[in-house]
Amino acid sequence: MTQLTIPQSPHEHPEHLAHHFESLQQQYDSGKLGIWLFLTTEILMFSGLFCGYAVLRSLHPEIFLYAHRYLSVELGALNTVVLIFSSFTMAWGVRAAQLGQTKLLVRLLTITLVCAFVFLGVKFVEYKNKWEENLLPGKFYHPEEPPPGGEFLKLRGTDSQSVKNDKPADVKPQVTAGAVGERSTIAPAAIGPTGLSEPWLEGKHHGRQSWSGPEPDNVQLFFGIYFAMTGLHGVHVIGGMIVIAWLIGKARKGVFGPDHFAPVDFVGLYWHLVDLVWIFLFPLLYLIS
Amino acid sequence: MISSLLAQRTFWLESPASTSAENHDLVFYALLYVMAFFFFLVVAIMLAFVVLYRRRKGQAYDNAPTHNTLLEILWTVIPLGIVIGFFVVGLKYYVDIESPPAGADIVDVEASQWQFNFKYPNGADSNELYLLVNRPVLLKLTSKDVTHALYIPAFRVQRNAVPGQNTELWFQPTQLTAKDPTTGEESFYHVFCTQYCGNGHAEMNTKAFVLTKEDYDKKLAEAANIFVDRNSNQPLPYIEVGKKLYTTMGCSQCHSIDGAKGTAPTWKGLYKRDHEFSKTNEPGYTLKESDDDKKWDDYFQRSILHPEADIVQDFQNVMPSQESALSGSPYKEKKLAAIIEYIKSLGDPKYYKPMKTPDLHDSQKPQASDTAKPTAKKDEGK
Amino acid sequence: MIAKSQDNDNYLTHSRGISSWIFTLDHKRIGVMYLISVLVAFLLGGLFAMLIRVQLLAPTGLLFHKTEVLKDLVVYKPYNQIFTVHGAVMIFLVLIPGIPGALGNFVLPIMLGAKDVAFPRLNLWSYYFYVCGMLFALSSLVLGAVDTGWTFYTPYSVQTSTAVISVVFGAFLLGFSSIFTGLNFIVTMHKLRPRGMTWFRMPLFCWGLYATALIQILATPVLAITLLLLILERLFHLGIFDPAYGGSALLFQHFFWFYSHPAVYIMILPAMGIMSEVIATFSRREIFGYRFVAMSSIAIALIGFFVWGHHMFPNGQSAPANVIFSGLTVLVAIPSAIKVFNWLATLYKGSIDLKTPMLYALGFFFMFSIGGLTGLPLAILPTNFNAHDTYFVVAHFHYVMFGGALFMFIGGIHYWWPKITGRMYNESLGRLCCLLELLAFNLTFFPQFILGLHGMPRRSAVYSPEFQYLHVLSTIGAFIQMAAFLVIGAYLLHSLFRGKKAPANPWGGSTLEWRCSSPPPHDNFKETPTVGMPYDHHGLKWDEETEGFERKEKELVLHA
Amino acid sequence: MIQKPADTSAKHDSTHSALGHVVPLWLLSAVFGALLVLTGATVAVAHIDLGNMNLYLALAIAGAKATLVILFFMHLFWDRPFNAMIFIGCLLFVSLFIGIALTDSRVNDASAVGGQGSAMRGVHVPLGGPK
Repeated sequence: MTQLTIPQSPHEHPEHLAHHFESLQQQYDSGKLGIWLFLTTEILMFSGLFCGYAVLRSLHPEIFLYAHRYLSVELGALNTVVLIFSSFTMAWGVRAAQLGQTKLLVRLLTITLVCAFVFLGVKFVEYKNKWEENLLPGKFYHPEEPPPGGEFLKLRGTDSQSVKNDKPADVKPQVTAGAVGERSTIAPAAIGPTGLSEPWLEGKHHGRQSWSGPEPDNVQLFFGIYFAMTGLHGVHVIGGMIVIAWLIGKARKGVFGPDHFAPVDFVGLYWHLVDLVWIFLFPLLYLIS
Repeated sequence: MISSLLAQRTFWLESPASTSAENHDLVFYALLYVMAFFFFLVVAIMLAFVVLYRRRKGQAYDNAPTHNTLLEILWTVIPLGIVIGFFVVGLKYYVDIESPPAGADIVDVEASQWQFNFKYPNGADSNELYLLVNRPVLLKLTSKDVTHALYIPAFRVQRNAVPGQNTELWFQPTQLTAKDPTTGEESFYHVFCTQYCGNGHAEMNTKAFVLTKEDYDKKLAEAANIFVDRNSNQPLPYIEVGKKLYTTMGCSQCHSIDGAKGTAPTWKGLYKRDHEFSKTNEPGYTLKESDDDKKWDDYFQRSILHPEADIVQDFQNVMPSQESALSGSPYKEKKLAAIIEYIKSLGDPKYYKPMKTPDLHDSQKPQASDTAKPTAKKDEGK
Repeated sequence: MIAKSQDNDNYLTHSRGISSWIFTLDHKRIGVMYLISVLVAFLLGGLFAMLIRVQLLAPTGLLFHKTEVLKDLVVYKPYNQIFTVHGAVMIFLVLIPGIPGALGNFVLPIMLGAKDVAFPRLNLWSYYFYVCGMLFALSSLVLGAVDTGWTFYTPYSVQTSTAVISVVFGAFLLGFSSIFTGLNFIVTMHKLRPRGMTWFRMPLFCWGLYATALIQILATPVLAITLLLLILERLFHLGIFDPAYGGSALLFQHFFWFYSHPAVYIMILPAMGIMSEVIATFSRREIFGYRFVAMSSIAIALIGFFVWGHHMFPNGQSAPANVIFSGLTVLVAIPSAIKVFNWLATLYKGSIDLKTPMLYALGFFFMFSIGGLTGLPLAILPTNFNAHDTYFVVAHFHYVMFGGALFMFIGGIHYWWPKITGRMYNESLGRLCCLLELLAFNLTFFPQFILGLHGMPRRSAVYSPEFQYLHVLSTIGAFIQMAAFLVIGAYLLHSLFRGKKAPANPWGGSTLEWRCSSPPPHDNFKETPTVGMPYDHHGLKWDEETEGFERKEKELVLHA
Repeated sequence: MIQKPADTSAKHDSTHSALGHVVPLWLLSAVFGALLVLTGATVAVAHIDLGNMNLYLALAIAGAKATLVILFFMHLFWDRPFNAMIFIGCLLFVSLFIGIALTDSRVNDASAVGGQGSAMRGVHVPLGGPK
């Protein structure tokens, strides 16, 4: 077999066939199986975050009902549409590659890349707002304003039952102390889901889904999970952009055609997964109740 | 009855000292025999084959059977039956483990780095566990900082104390811990922390005493009232009480009394020594030798209840507030006074004027004891 | 035949120069690089183990104890760091990558009759992820060794001042290395099997690696996200795992064990694969009940996912979960039992040759039986509440992980050493050290069962005096083991230079790797070999002049 | 080397390339349209208060969108069945993971409310009742 003598890299070889494969079909199927396994690992990785989300939300629904109002549904929806469109162009790009329509392929990939930029732009705007309003995870969470929509009694700290006591702002010095020395002085957490104050309990009894009480405890949890989920997703978007840019470079050289479109196909699969994740993030984070 | 027979031997396990321990040993020894049987079976067969079928010169390739479905089924089904059997037996006793009897005494256990604090119904609290023989007790565990575990081998019980969560554990001690007639040494059961919890994990252990009704009441009374000498029934001078508290409240873990450097300032010569603070709540707060006793008393009290208020130069803000440790006791104020008295006694003699020993009667009737729930403590902690 | 025709060109001499190794895409060279790194890590972990044992010679701690001047509990910190690093190194750097990364990479494609793994470049990446992970993990030794225990339980891991992040990030990278290897193996076994190599003609080592790869793919990503969240927890206090911020400490344990329990099967399954190979070769028998052994690997891998909760019985896990997990855990015992019995049956009427690898295999019977059986008291709820987090657990998993997985790793190294290096090691020294290991191992770890049952908590720098004599026994055993391992290292190294040339098939192995020369040529097989039944020893004759086993192609049984 | 669109599309009709299935453009567009509609739907539904149903409905819609993407954008509809198996298997493991972690935390939490304090309270009845 001639393949035995060729250099290792599939891309320098006219037939794009690596030496250890028998046929293009075998090579393509291997790649396809490989990329699906890789997507599996991606899904399981995100599942950790979804698990954290599910547990926290089921234990502290009031936090999510209260805090999701800080997020802008409009921006979220916009990003959803942008990603879906980019997915569409990507899928079309694969078709173009399969049919060897090089120019079209380059155009479609470019559109996809632009969409990705738009997505990140919108995300940047969202993050910037959160940053300015100190809507940040853990000890960095101390907003001045209650979230828009629904009138909130501003009872923060006034009743001993709720809020202030283990508000991060207060815990912070103790925790850092614990980190410096070896002894920690974290106050024991309250029995039961922290800060289930009266309005919520009533609300629960009437199956009410909106939160109109004072700010519940541990709202920073929501932003912890929000930044973790969108952040990890954002990283994947950036990763995707890099490989798409690489694809565009290759496509311009016209290396992709009916018997060599695997890279486009596989990157496409990855990009669709990124889209999938967002399809779930959007309702879970932005559209609560 | 079988369990008591098996329990005679203490090679594998020390003799059971609670009802749950007897249940445990029953299951364990049964398991042990089964395990031993299968282990020796496997090893014996192996050795037999190795000897019988060792390679000989010029031996021809032997076509022995390479599969036998019946055998496969057998050695699948038989072990399966055995393990499921054990699971069911285990389940039976597990239900028991998880079902505290209605009338059990309730003892609150608060684990922290690195000690256990046991709070009894009468408001007394101690770092050693006092138990009533043949009486079920329900321990309710909470943790102040990281995850700990309470493990008493003699009772075969273990449960984690998880911060932010409440766990519980019940058992019924059956064996008294006697006092050795010759030495007067009291025997005890080990209580260990099995969940790694930091530097002091290895030393986070204490003693459990199983007592008769009267001894138990006596211990609890003592635990509640540490101001009376247990033998002479005479009031103890505060300095003695303070010395006792120094160890029981765990001050000794960080504060030395011989000037040795620890995590926290030594108490030797602490009183009326000029202080440098790296951080104080009220700016410009100073503490000098010249300051009057009042100011010093306030400082000591604050440092015990709100250690984070003023931090002495070169030391970290790592001391937990003793508020919750004291609040369980009806003698909070007196305990404070006693500790402060003890600290003063370690200072420069020329400033130390011993306090008058309190008279007996007011120290014997405890005030209404408040058994503080963890939630309440959260607020006092500030 | 093939073996002789190509003695001049093999994968070691195929190309020269350091860069021909650093950038190699040859699965054999990557395997060798893995082997070296893993052995270095093993030595390191062993040294830490020695320190642990020395400390525990005295009830008050021989190395780290309170003194007149320093009464602060911080004196125990170095000990806590040592056992943590020991655990982390042994698990993440030795046991998990050991057999798949080193032996699997080298042997798997040859066993299948393939030229390489499916993605050689990914394979190289996997190795360099391993190296980076290793560097990060070990960098913590300088930055302030982590003292959380290898389980990184929150909230302590969030509070401690030691360098948690570097180790955790190291483990994160190692996770990816492991994922890439698993992904590569699965695709290789699905797509690169030559004609004739049907699923049920794959050697059982491949089945072991396949099951392992499944776990690596399905479990490791969860570890990745767990560790990522832990890092964020330390940096920003996300709060998900930290009660102080409203999170749940128990949730972290769920996350952690969802990976880390299946991970123990990542460690043991390939070892069981090697077991099958060695038993078959040295008793010249087809593996008894091949399909059952193969399927039990898959069964272990799958059931292994449903049992993680047994690490959390007393940890505050809810009663229903406890019951479910206990029930599922006892089931895992079954496939392992099936394997053991089938291996036993394989010895029956065999022609058993007690070469070094075979001794390791027999040792595996002994120690894996103990390790496996003592898993039962830990799976049954009431007994678990006594043994949990005591030395009983320590002894149990050392019997499985060290006595089981690591011994077969060493056994496997001996088994394939002639193939990898083309040299024979000193047989009698090999046997001697194996027996020594066996005795010393039991001297080290059996006393720990008794320690545990009498209540000795794990991870303690000091202990009450009545435990001392058992600890002393344990330490003595540990030192003998260390010595034996050093001797093993010595004679293996010696064989590289002085050892006599290895024939293609020194043991009479029947799987494909024994049909290409030792060391194998660059492309493994010039023309794809004809594949017969995996464990068919017909016609394998000892050939005096090559001092190896030979057989004529026509004697292959091509269909059973 | 450059491949001219002309000759390649001559070599391959628009539904089959050498190696993989080629999805017709109309189908891609249809899927894209459907996804947009569903996105609109999920936003709309969010504003009606259906109690707990909101969450499940939102998830159902997301699931539907995901299915479309997977089947057609990701070619799984025409792909080898084993790849589909992998994907489904992966989802099973995800549900196992989330399912158990969630149930366990919920039981613990339910027992914690009301200060019963035990992680096990209220569950030994199904196990055979308190003695």
